[in-house]
Amino acid sequence: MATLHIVRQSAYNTDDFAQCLQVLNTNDVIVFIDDGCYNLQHSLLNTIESSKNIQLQVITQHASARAVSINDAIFTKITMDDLVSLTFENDRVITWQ
Amino acid sequence: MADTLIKSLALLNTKAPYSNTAGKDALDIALIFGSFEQKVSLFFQGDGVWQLMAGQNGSIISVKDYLKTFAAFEFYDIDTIYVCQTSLTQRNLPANFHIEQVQVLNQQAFAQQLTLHQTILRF
Amino acid sequence: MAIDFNGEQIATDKQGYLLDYHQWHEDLATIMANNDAFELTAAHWEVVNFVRQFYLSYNTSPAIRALTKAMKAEFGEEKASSRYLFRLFPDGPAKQATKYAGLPKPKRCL
Amino acid sequence: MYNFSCTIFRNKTVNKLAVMITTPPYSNLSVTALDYIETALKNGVELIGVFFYQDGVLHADAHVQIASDEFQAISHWRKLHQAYKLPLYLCITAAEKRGISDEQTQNISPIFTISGLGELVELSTMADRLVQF
Repeated sequence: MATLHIVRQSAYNTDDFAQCLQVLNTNDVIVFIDDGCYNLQHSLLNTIESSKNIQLQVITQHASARAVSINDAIFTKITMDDLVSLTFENDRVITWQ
Repeated sequence: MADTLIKSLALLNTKAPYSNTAGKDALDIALIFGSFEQKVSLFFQGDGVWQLMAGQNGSIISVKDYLKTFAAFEFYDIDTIYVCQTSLTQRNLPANFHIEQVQVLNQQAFAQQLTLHQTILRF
Repeated sequence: MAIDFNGEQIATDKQGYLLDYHQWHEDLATIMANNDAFELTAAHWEVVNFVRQFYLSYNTSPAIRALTKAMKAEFGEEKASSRYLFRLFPDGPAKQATKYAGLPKPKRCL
Repeated sequence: MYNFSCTIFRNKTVNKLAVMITTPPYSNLSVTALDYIETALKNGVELIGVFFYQDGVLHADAHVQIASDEFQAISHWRKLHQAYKLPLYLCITAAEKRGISDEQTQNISPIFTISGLGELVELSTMADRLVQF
Protein backbone atom coordinates (compact mmCIF):
# COMPACT_ATOMS: atom_id res chain seq x y z
CA MET A 1 0.00 0.00 0.00
CA ALA A 2 2.79 2.41 -0.86
CA THR A 3 2.53 5.95 -2.14
CA LEU A 4 4.73 7.50 -4.83
CA HIS A 5 5.72 11.06 -3.92
CA ILE A 6 6.86 13.21 -6.83
CA VAL A 7 8.78 16.17 -5.41
CA ARG A 8 9.14 19.05 -7.88
CA GLN A 9 10.09 22.03 -5.71
CA SER A 10 13.15 23.12 -3.80
CA ALA A 11 12.69 22.95 -0.03
CA TYR A 12 14.77 26.11 0.20
CA ASN A 13 11.91 27.89 -1.56
CA THR A 14 8.67 26.19 -0.55
CA ASP A 15 7.24 24.00 2.18
CA ASP A 16 6.26 21.25 -0.25
CA PHE A 17 9.02 18.80 0.64
CA ALA A 18 8.55 19.34 4.38
CA GLN A 19 4.85 18.58 3.95
CA CYS A 20 5.66 15.50 1.93
CA LEU A 21 7.82 14.19 4.77
CA GLN A 22 4.92 14.71 7.20
CA VAL A 23 2.71 12.20 5.39
CA LEU A 24 5.25 9.46 4.66
CA ASN A 25 4.23 5.91 5.38
CA THR A 26 6.33 2.77 5.49
CA ASN A 27 7.74 1.68 2.10
CA ASP A 28 6.78 4.90 0.31
CA VAL A 29 8.88 6.07 -2.63
CA ILE A 30 10.12 9.63 -3.10
CA VAL A 31 11.24 10.70 -6.55
CA PHE A 32 13.02 14.03 -6.91
CA ILE A 33 12.42 15.70 -10.26
CA ASP A 34 12.64 19.28 -11.58
CA ASP A 35 13.66 21.69 -8.78
CA GLY A 36 13.06 18.88 -6.32
CA CYS A 37 16.62 17.85 -7.24
CA TYR A 38 17.90 20.78 -5.18
CA ASN A 39 16.82 18.87 -2.06
CA LEU A 40 19.45 16.15 -2.39
CA GLN A 41 21.59 17.66 0.34
CA HIS A 42 18.85 19.29 2.37
CA SER A 43 18.93 18.69 6.13
CA LEU A 44 15.28 17.61 6.02
CA LEU A 45 16.49 14.32 4.54
CA ASN A 46 18.02 13.48 7.92
CA THR A 47 14.59 13.54 9.53
CA ILE A 48 13.40 10.52 7.56
CA GLU A 49 13.28 7.57 9.94
CA SER A 50 15.25 4.65 8.54
CA SER A 51 12.65 2.26 9.97
CA LYS A 52 10.18 3.54 7.43
CA ASN A 53 12.20 2.02 4.60
CA ILE A 54 11.66 4.96 2.27
CA GLN A 55 13.20 4.68 -1.22
CA LEU A 56 14.80 7.86 -2.49
CA GLN A 57 15.13 8.19 -6.26
CA VAL A 58 16.22 10.92 -8.63
CA ILE A 59 15.77 11.48 -12.33
CA THR A 60 19.43 11.67 -13.34
CA GLN A 61 18.86 14.08 -16.24
CA HIS A 62 17.06 16.58 -14.01
CA ALA A 63 19.86 16.57 -11.43
CA SER A 64 22.63 16.71 -14.05
CA ALA A 65 20.99 19.67 -15.77
CA ARG A 66 21.19 21.51 -12.45
CA ALA A 67 24.76 20.46 -11.64
CA VAL A 68 23.46 18.58 -8.62
CA SER A 69 25.55 15.54 -7.82
CA ILE A 70 23.83 12.36 -6.73
CA ASN A 71 25.14 10.35 -3.83
CA ASP A 72 24.78 6.75 -5.01
CA ALA A 73 24.78 5.46 -1.46
CA ILE A 74 21.54 7.31 -0.73
CA PHE A 75 19.71 7.82 -4.01
CA THR A 76 18.74 5.55 -6.88
CA LYS A 77 19.30 7.11 -10.28
CA ILE A 78 16.31 6.67 -12.54
CA THR A 79 14.96 7.76 -15.94
CA MET A 80 11.55 9.00 -17.04
CA ASP A 81 10.74 5.41 -18.08
CA ASP A 82 11.22 4.37 -14.48
CA LEU A 83 8.98 7.17 -13.20
CA VAL A 84 6.16 5.99 -15.46
CA SER A 85 6.70 2.48 -14.21
CA LEU A 86 6.65 3.62 -10.56
CA THR A 87 3.28 5.29 -11.19
CA PHE A 88 1.74 1.85 -11.56
CA GLU A 89 3.92 -0.09 -9.13
CA ASN A 90 2.71 2.09 -6.26
CA ASP A 91 -0.88 2.36 -5.14
CA ARG A 92 -1.25 6.11 -5.46
CA VAL A 93 0.67 9.20 -6.46
CA ILE A 94 1.02 12.61 -4.82
CA THR A 95 2.68 15.41 -6.76
CA TRP A 96 4.36 18.00 -4.55
CA GLN A 97 4.52 21.09 -6.73
CA MET B 1 -11.30 -7.73 -5.72
CA ALA B 2 -10.80 -4.66 -7.85
CA ASP B 3 -14.52 -4.23 -8.29
CA THR B 4 -15.15 -4.00 -4.59
CA LEU B 5 -12.80 -1.06 -4.21
CA ILE B 6 -14.69 2.20 -3.95
CA LYS B 7 -12.81 4.94 -5.75
CA SER B 8 -12.28 8.02 -3.72
CA LEU B 9 -10.58 11.34 -4.15
CA ALA B 10 -8.52 13.20 -1.57
CA LEU B 11 -8.04 16.92 -2.09
CA LEU B 12 -4.99 18.09 -0.22
CA ASN B 13 -5.28 21.82 0.44
CA THR B 14 -2.00 23.55 1.25
CA LYS B 15 -2.47 27.22 0.35
CA ALA B 16 -3.90 30.09 2.37
CA PRO B 17 -7.27 31.18 0.99
CA TYR B 18 -6.99 34.62 -0.54
CA SER B 19 -3.79 35.40 -2.44
CA ASN B 20 -4.23 32.70 -5.06
CA THR B 21 -7.10 30.62 -6.41
CA ALA B 22 -5.83 27.21 -5.28
CA GLY B 23 -8.41 26.80 -2.51
CA LYS B 24 -11.29 27.83 -4.75
CA ASP B 25 -10.06 25.60 -7.59
CA ALA B 26 -9.93 22.64 -5.20
CA LEU B 27 -13.37 23.51 -3.84
CA ASP B 28 -14.86 23.48 -7.35
CA ILE B 29 -13.46 19.99 -7.85
CA ALA B 30 -14.86 18.86 -4.49
CA LEU B 31 -18.35 20.16 -5.33
CA ILE B 32 -18.44 18.55 -8.75
CA PHE B 33 -17.25 15.18 -7.43
CA GLY B 34 -19.91 15.45 -4.72
CA SER B 35 -22.54 16.29 -7.33
CA PHE B 36 -21.59 13.18 -9.28
CA GLU B 37 -21.89 11.08 -6.13
CA GLN B 38 -18.17 10.37 -5.99
CA LYS B 39 -16.54 9.98 -2.61
CA VAL B 40 -14.33 12.96 -1.82
CA SER B 41 -12.41 13.93 1.31
CA LEU B 42 -10.74 17.21 2.10
CA PHE B 43 -7.36 17.42 3.80
CA PHE B 44 -5.83 20.65 5.10
CA GLN B 45 -2.09 20.86 5.67
CA GLY B 46 0.48 23.66 5.87
CA ASP B 47 -0.99 27.08 5.09
CA GLY B 48 -4.10 25.26 3.88
CA VAL B 49 -5.31 25.21 7.49
CA TRP B 50 -6.01 28.93 7.23
CA GLN B 51 -8.95 28.06 4.96
CA LEU B 52 -10.71 26.55 7.97
CA MET B 53 -10.14 29.21 10.60
CA ALA B 54 -13.22 30.90 12.05
CA GLY B 55 -13.85 34.63 11.86
CA GLN B 56 -12.53 35.35 8.36
CA ASN B 57 -14.25 37.80 6.02
CA GLY B 58 -12.83 38.00 2.53
CA SER B 59 -15.35 40.62 1.46
CA ILE B 60 -13.40 43.23 3.44
CA ILE B 61 -10.64 42.87 0.84
CA SER B 62 -12.96 42.26 -2.13
CA VAL B 63 -12.43 38.53 -2.25
CA LYS B 64 -15.49 36.52 -3.16
CA ASP B 65 -15.76 34.63 0.10
CA TYR B 66 -15.80 31.05 -1.14
CA LEU B 67 -15.11 29.81 2.39
CA LYS B 68 -18.82 30.33 3.10
CA THR B 69 -19.51 27.51 0.66
CA PHE B 70 -17.84 25.04 3.07
CA ALA B 71 -21.02 25.24 5.18
CA ALA B 72 -22.95 23.66 2.26
CA PHE B 73 -20.81 20.49 2.17
CA GLU B 74 -23.63 18.37 3.62
CA PHE B 75 -25.65 18.93 0.44
CA TYR B 76 -22.76 17.55 -1.60
CA ASP B 77 -22.19 14.55 0.70
CA ILE B 78 -18.78 15.84 1.68
CA ASP B 79 -18.36 14.81 5.28
CA THR B 80 -14.75 13.78 5.72
CA ILE B 81 -12.63 16.83 6.47
CA TYR B 82 -9.26 16.40 8.10
CA VAL B 83 -6.80 18.96 9.38
CA CYS B 84 -3.21 18.31 10.36
CA GLN B 85 -2.51 19.01 14.04
CA THR B 86 1.17 19.67 13.33
CA SER B 87 0.29 22.44 10.87
CA LEU B 88 -2.04 24.06 13.45
CA THR B 89 0.62 23.85 16.14
CA GLN B 90 3.30 25.33 13.88
CA ARG B 91 1.01 28.34 13.35
CA ASN B 92 -0.06 28.56 16.99
CA LEU B 93 -3.69 28.12 15.93
CA PRO B 94 -6.51 26.76 18.09
CA ALA B 95 -8.95 24.20 16.69
CA ASN B 96 -11.55 26.90 16.09
CA PHE B 97 -13.09 26.34 12.66
CA HIS B 98 -15.91 27.96 10.72
CA ILE B 99 -17.49 24.60 9.94
CA GLU B 100 -18.33 21.81 12.35
CA GLN B 101 -17.34 18.46 10.95
CA VAL B 102 -13.57 19.02 10.92
CA GLN B 103 -11.45 16.25 12.43
CA VAL B 104 -8.06 17.21 13.81
CA LEU B 105 -5.56 14.40 13.24
CA ASN B 106 -2.01 13.96 14.43
CA GLN B 107 0.64 13.58 11.76
CA GLN B 108 0.52 9.81 11.67
CA ALA B 109 -3.27 9.56 11.50
CA PHE B 110 -3.38 12.28 8.84
CA ALA B 111 -0.89 10.35 6.72
CA GLN B 112 -2.82 7.14 7.30
CA GLN B 113 -6.16 8.64 6.21
CA LEU B 114 -4.59 9.87 2.96
CA THR B 115 -3.70 6.30 2.04
CA LEU B 116 -7.38 5.34 2.08
CA HIS B 117 -7.84 7.28 -1.16
CA GLN B 118 -6.96 6.11 -4.65
CA THR B 119 -6.44 9.56 -6.11
CA ILE B 120 -4.81 12.51 -4.38
CA LEU B 121 -4.77 15.97 -5.92
CA ARG B 122 -2.88 18.73 -4.19
CA PHE B 123 -3.68 22.43 -4.37
CA MET C 1 -27.34 44.82 -22.02
CA ALA C 2 -29.76 46.17 -19.46
CA ILE C 3 -33.34 45.91 -18.18
CA ASP C 4 -35.36 49.05 -17.63
CA PHE C 5 -36.76 48.75 -14.11
CA ASN C 6 -38.56 51.62 -12.32
CA GLY C 7 -36.67 54.09 -14.47
CA GLU C 8 -33.34 52.46 -13.58
CA GLN C 9 -31.09 50.55 -15.98
CA ILE C 10 -30.21 47.17 -14.49
CA ALA C 11 -27.15 45.72 -16.20
CA THR C 12 -27.29 42.11 -17.41
CA ASP C 13 -25.09 39.82 -19.46
CA LYS C 14 -25.97 38.59 -22.96
CA GLN C 15 -28.25 35.86 -21.64
CA GLY C 16 -30.05 38.25 -19.33
CA TYR C 17 -28.44 37.30 -16.01
CA LEU C 18 -28.03 40.21 -13.60
CA LEU C 19 -24.44 41.40 -13.29
CA ASP C 20 -25.04 42.52 -9.70
CA TYR C 21 -27.17 40.17 -7.62
CA HIS C 22 -27.77 42.93 -5.04
CA GLN C 23 -30.03 44.71 -7.56
CA TRP C 24 -32.55 41.87 -7.57
CA HIS C 25 -36.20 42.50 -6.76
CA GLU C 26 -39.24 40.21 -7.05
CA ASP C 27 -40.82 42.49 -9.65
CA LEU C 28 -37.57 42.43 -11.61
CA ALA C 29 -37.72 38.63 -11.65
CA THR C 30 -41.19 38.84 -13.16
CA ILE C 31 -39.94 41.18 -15.87
CA MET C 32 -37.01 38.85 -16.64
CA ALA C 33 -39.40 35.91 -16.92
CA ASN C 34 -41.75 37.91 -19.15
CA ASN C 35 -38.85 38.72 -21.44
CA ASP C 36 -38.29 34.97 -21.81
CA ALA C 37 -42.06 34.36 -22.29
CA PHE C 38 -41.91 32.31 -19.10
CA GLU C 39 -44.52 32.36 -16.37
CA LEU C 40 -43.53 32.15 -12.73
CA THR C 41 -46.14 30.29 -10.70
CA ALA C 42 -46.14 29.86 -6.93
CA ALA C 43 -44.25 26.59 -7.38
CA HIS C 44 -41.59 28.38 -9.41
CA TRP C 45 -41.30 31.12 -6.80
CA GLU C 46 -40.71 28.54 -4.10
CA VAL C 47 -37.64 27.31 -6.00
CA VAL C 48 -36.44 30.76 -7.07
CA ASN C 49 -36.55 32.05 -3.51
CA PHE C 50 -34.93 28.89 -2.21
CA VAL C 51 -32.06 29.09 -4.70
CA ARG C 52 -31.51 32.75 -3.86
CA GLN C 53 -31.48 31.98 -0.14
CA PHE C 54 -28.99 29.16 -0.78
CA TYR C 55 -26.71 31.57 -2.63
CA LEU C 56 -26.93 34.21 0.08
CA SER C 57 -26.05 31.61 2.73
CA TYR C 58 -23.27 29.77 0.91
CA ASN C 59 -22.00 32.14 -1.80
CA THR C 60 -22.65 29.56 -4.50
CA SER C 61 -25.61 28.43 -6.55
CA PRO C 62 -26.48 24.82 -5.85
CA ALA C 63 -25.85 22.16 -8.48
CA ILE C 64 -28.98 20.14 -9.18
CA ARG C 65 -28.19 17.31 -6.78
CA ALA C 66 -27.31 19.68 -3.95
CA LEU C 67 -30.49 21.63 -4.69
CA THR C 68 -32.70 18.57 -4.39
CA LYS C 69 -30.93 17.52 -1.20
CA ALA C 70 -31.35 20.93 0.36
CA MET C 71 -34.99 21.19 -0.77
CA LYS C 72 -35.74 17.84 0.77
CA ALA C 73 -34.90 19.21 4.19
CA GLU C 74 -37.10 22.25 3.57
CA PHE C 75 -40.08 21.01 1.55
CA GLY C 76 -40.06 17.22 1.97
CA GLU C 77 -39.53 14.29 -0.36
CA GLU C 78 -42.15 15.18 -2.97
CA LYS C 79 -40.45 18.33 -4.21
CA ALA C 80 -36.95 17.03 -3.76
CA SER C 81 -36.49 15.36 -7.12
CA SER C 82 -34.76 16.53 -10.24
CA ARG C 83 -37.83 15.37 -12.20
CA TYR C 84 -40.01 17.82 -10.29
CA LEU C 85 -37.50 20.62 -10.82
CA PHE C 86 -37.03 19.94 -14.52
CA ARG C 87 -40.79 19.93 -15.00
CA LEU C 88 -40.87 23.43 -13.53
CA PHE C 89 -37.76 24.63 -15.36
CA PRO C 90 -37.44 22.73 -18.63
CA ASP C 91 -34.21 24.49 -19.61
CA GLY C 92 -32.62 23.21 -16.42
CA PRO C 93 -33.34 24.38 -12.88
CA ALA C 94 -29.74 25.41 -12.24
CA LYS C 95 -29.77 27.71 -15.27
CA GLN C 96 -33.30 29.09 -15.10
CA ALA C 97 -33.98 29.40 -11.38
CA THR C 98 -30.67 31.17 -10.78
CA LYS C 99 -31.48 33.62 -13.54
CA TYR C 100 -34.81 34.71 -12.06
CA ALA C 101 -33.23 34.70 -8.62
CA GLY C 102 -30.85 37.37 -9.92
CA LEU C 103 -27.77 35.19 -9.42
CA PRO C 104 -24.67 34.88 -11.62
CA LYS C 105 -24.90 32.55 -14.59
CA PRO C 106 -23.77 29.07 -13.49
CA LYS C 107 -20.32 28.09 -14.65
CA ARG C 108 -20.14 26.46 -18.05
CA CYS C 109 -17.84 23.80 -16.79
CA LEU C 110 -20.63 22.13 -14.82
CA MET D 1 10.56 -1.98 -24.74
CA TYR D 2 9.29 -1.91 -21.17
CA ASN D 3 5.97 -3.27 -20.12
CA PHE D 4 4.39 -0.97 -17.59
CA SER D 5 1.29 -2.91 -16.81
CA CYS D 6 1.32 -4.03 -13.26
CA THR D 7 -0.86 -6.84 -12.08
CA ILE D 8 -2.01 -5.77 -8.67
CA PHE D 9 -5.43 -7.34 -8.74
CA ARG D 10 -6.02 -10.81 -10.06
CA ASN D 11 -7.02 -10.71 -13.72
CA LYS D 12 -6.85 -6.98 -13.81
CA THR D 13 -4.10 -5.03 -15.45
CA VAL D 14 -3.53 -1.63 -13.96
CA ASN D 15 -2.29 0.69 -16.65
CA LYS D 16 -4.98 3.21 -17.48
CA LEU D 17 -3.56 6.66 -16.91
CA ALA D 18 -5.05 10.15 -16.80
CA VAL D 19 -3.02 13.32 -16.28
CA MET D 20 -4.02 16.72 -14.99
CA ILE D 21 -1.88 19.67 -16.14
CA THR D 22 -1.89 22.77 -13.92
CA THR D 23 1.38 24.41 -14.97
CA PRO D 24 1.68 26.96 -17.83
CA PRO D 25 3.44 26.39 -21.18
CA TYR D 26 6.22 28.87 -20.40
CA SER D 27 7.33 26.86 -17.37
CA ASN D 28 9.94 24.13 -17.60
CA LEU D 29 7.58 22.06 -15.44
CA SER D 30 5.55 21.55 -18.63
CA VAL D 31 8.54 20.04 -20.40
CA THR D 32 8.67 17.41 -17.70
CA ALA D 33 4.93 16.79 -17.98
CA LEU D 34 5.20 16.31 -21.73
CA ASP D 35 8.20 14.05 -21.32
CA TYR D 36 6.30 11.94 -18.79
CA ILE D 37 3.26 11.68 -21.06
CA GLU D 38 5.27 10.88 -24.17
CA THR D 39 7.25 8.24 -22.30
CA ALA D 40 4.03 6.65 -21.07
CA LEU D 41 2.54 6.61 -24.59
CA LYS D 42 5.69 5.20 -26.18
CA ASN D 43 5.64 2.37 -23.69
CA GLY D 44 2.08 1.35 -24.34
CA VAL D 45 0.39 2.84 -21.30
CA GLU D 46 -3.27 3.50 -22.03
CA LEU D 47 -3.48 7.26 -21.56
CA ILE D 48 -7.19 8.01 -21.53
CA GLY D 49 -6.90 11.78 -21.46
CA VAL D 50 -5.14 14.91 -20.29
CA PHE D 51 -7.16 17.48 -18.35
CA PHE D 52 -6.01 21.12 -18.37
CA TYR D 53 -6.86 23.14 -15.25
CA GLN D 54 -5.64 26.31 -13.52
CA ASP D 55 -2.71 27.84 -15.46
CA GLY D 56 -2.51 24.61 -17.46
CA VAL D 57 -5.29 25.98 -19.69
CA LEU D 58 -2.79 28.45 -21.17
CA HIS D 59 -1.52 25.54 -23.30
CA ALA D 60 -4.72 25.87 -25.33
CA ASP D 61 -4.23 29.53 -26.22
CA ALA D 62 -3.57 29.66 -29.96
CA HIS D 63 -2.27 33.22 -29.56
CA VAL D 64 0.65 32.22 -27.36
CA GLN D 65 3.95 32.85 -29.09
CA ILE D 66 7.18 31.43 -27.83
CA ALA D 67 10.48 32.36 -29.44
CA SER D 68 11.50 29.72 -31.98
CA ASP D 69 14.67 28.82 -30.10
CA GLU D 70 12.73 27.99 -26.92
CA PHE D 71 10.79 24.86 -26.03
CA GLN D 72 7.54 24.67 -27.99
CA ALA D 73 5.15 23.09 -25.53
CA ILE D 74 2.12 23.68 -27.69
CA SER D 75 3.48 22.06 -30.84
CA HIS D 76 4.47 19.08 -28.69
CA TRP D 77 0.87 18.68 -27.59
CA ARG D 78 -0.17 18.80 -31.24
CA LYS D 79 2.33 16.09 -32.09
CA LEU D 80 1.11 13.81 -29.32
CA HIS D 81 -2.51 14.53 -30.11
CA GLN D 82 -1.99 13.60 -33.74
CA ALA D 83 0.30 10.62 -33.24
CA TYR D 84 -1.70 8.97 -30.46
CA LYS D 85 -5.19 10.49 -30.81
CA LEU D 86 -4.60 11.75 -27.29
CA PRO D 87 -7.69 13.58 -25.94
CA LEU D 88 -6.84 17.01 -24.51
CA TYR D 89 -9.65 18.31 -22.30
CA LEU D 90 -9.84 22.00 -21.53
CA CYS D 91 -11.65 23.33 -18.45
CA ILE D 92 -13.51 26.13 -20.19
CA THR D 93 -14.24 28.09 -17.01
CA ALA D 94 -10.56 28.21 -16.09
CA ALA D 95 -9.79 29.13 -19.72
CA GLU D 96 -12.30 31.98 -20.00
CA LYS D 97 -10.96 33.42 -16.76
CA ARG D 98 -7.64 33.74 -18.59
CA GLY D 99 -8.93 35.21 -21.86
CA ILE D 100 -9.14 31.90 -23.73
CA SER D 101 -12.58 31.50 -25.22
CA ASP D 102 -14.51 29.73 -27.96
CA GLU D 103 -16.91 32.68 -28.10
CA GLN D 104 -15.28 36.05 -27.52
CA THR D 105 -11.68 35.75 -28.64
CA GLN D 106 -11.97 32.36 -30.36
CA ASN D 107 -8.39 31.57 -29.56
CA ILE D 108 -8.66 27.94 -28.55
CA SER D 109 -6.34 25.63 -30.43
CA PRO D 110 -8.51 23.05 -32.27
CA ILE D 111 -6.67 20.06 -30.81
CA PHE D 112 -8.40 20.75 -27.47
CA THR D 113 -11.83 19.50 -26.47
CA ILE D 114 -13.89 22.10 -24.64
CA SER D 115 -15.07 20.55 -21.43
CA GLY D 116 -15.52 21.04 -17.73
CA LEU D 117 -14.82 19.50 -14.37
CA GLY D 118 -17.38 16.78 -15.12
CA GLU D 119 -14.78 15.41 -17.53
CA LEU D 120 -12.28 15.21 -14.67
CA VAL D 121 -14.78 13.12 -12.71
CA GLU D 122 -15.09 10.84 -15.74
CA LEU D 123 -11.31 10.54 -16.15
CA SER D 124 -10.77 9.79 -12.49
CA THR D 125 -13.46 7.13 -12.59
CA MET D 126 -11.99 5.42 -15.64
CA ALA D 127 -8.29 5.71 -14.85
CA ASP D 128 -6.21 3.50 -12.58
CA ARG D 129 -4.00 6.50 -11.84
CA LEU D 130 -4.71 10.21 -12.13
CA VAL D 131 -1.43 12.10 -11.90
CA GLN D 132 -1.06 15.86 -11.47
CA PHE D 133 1.69 17.81 -13.23
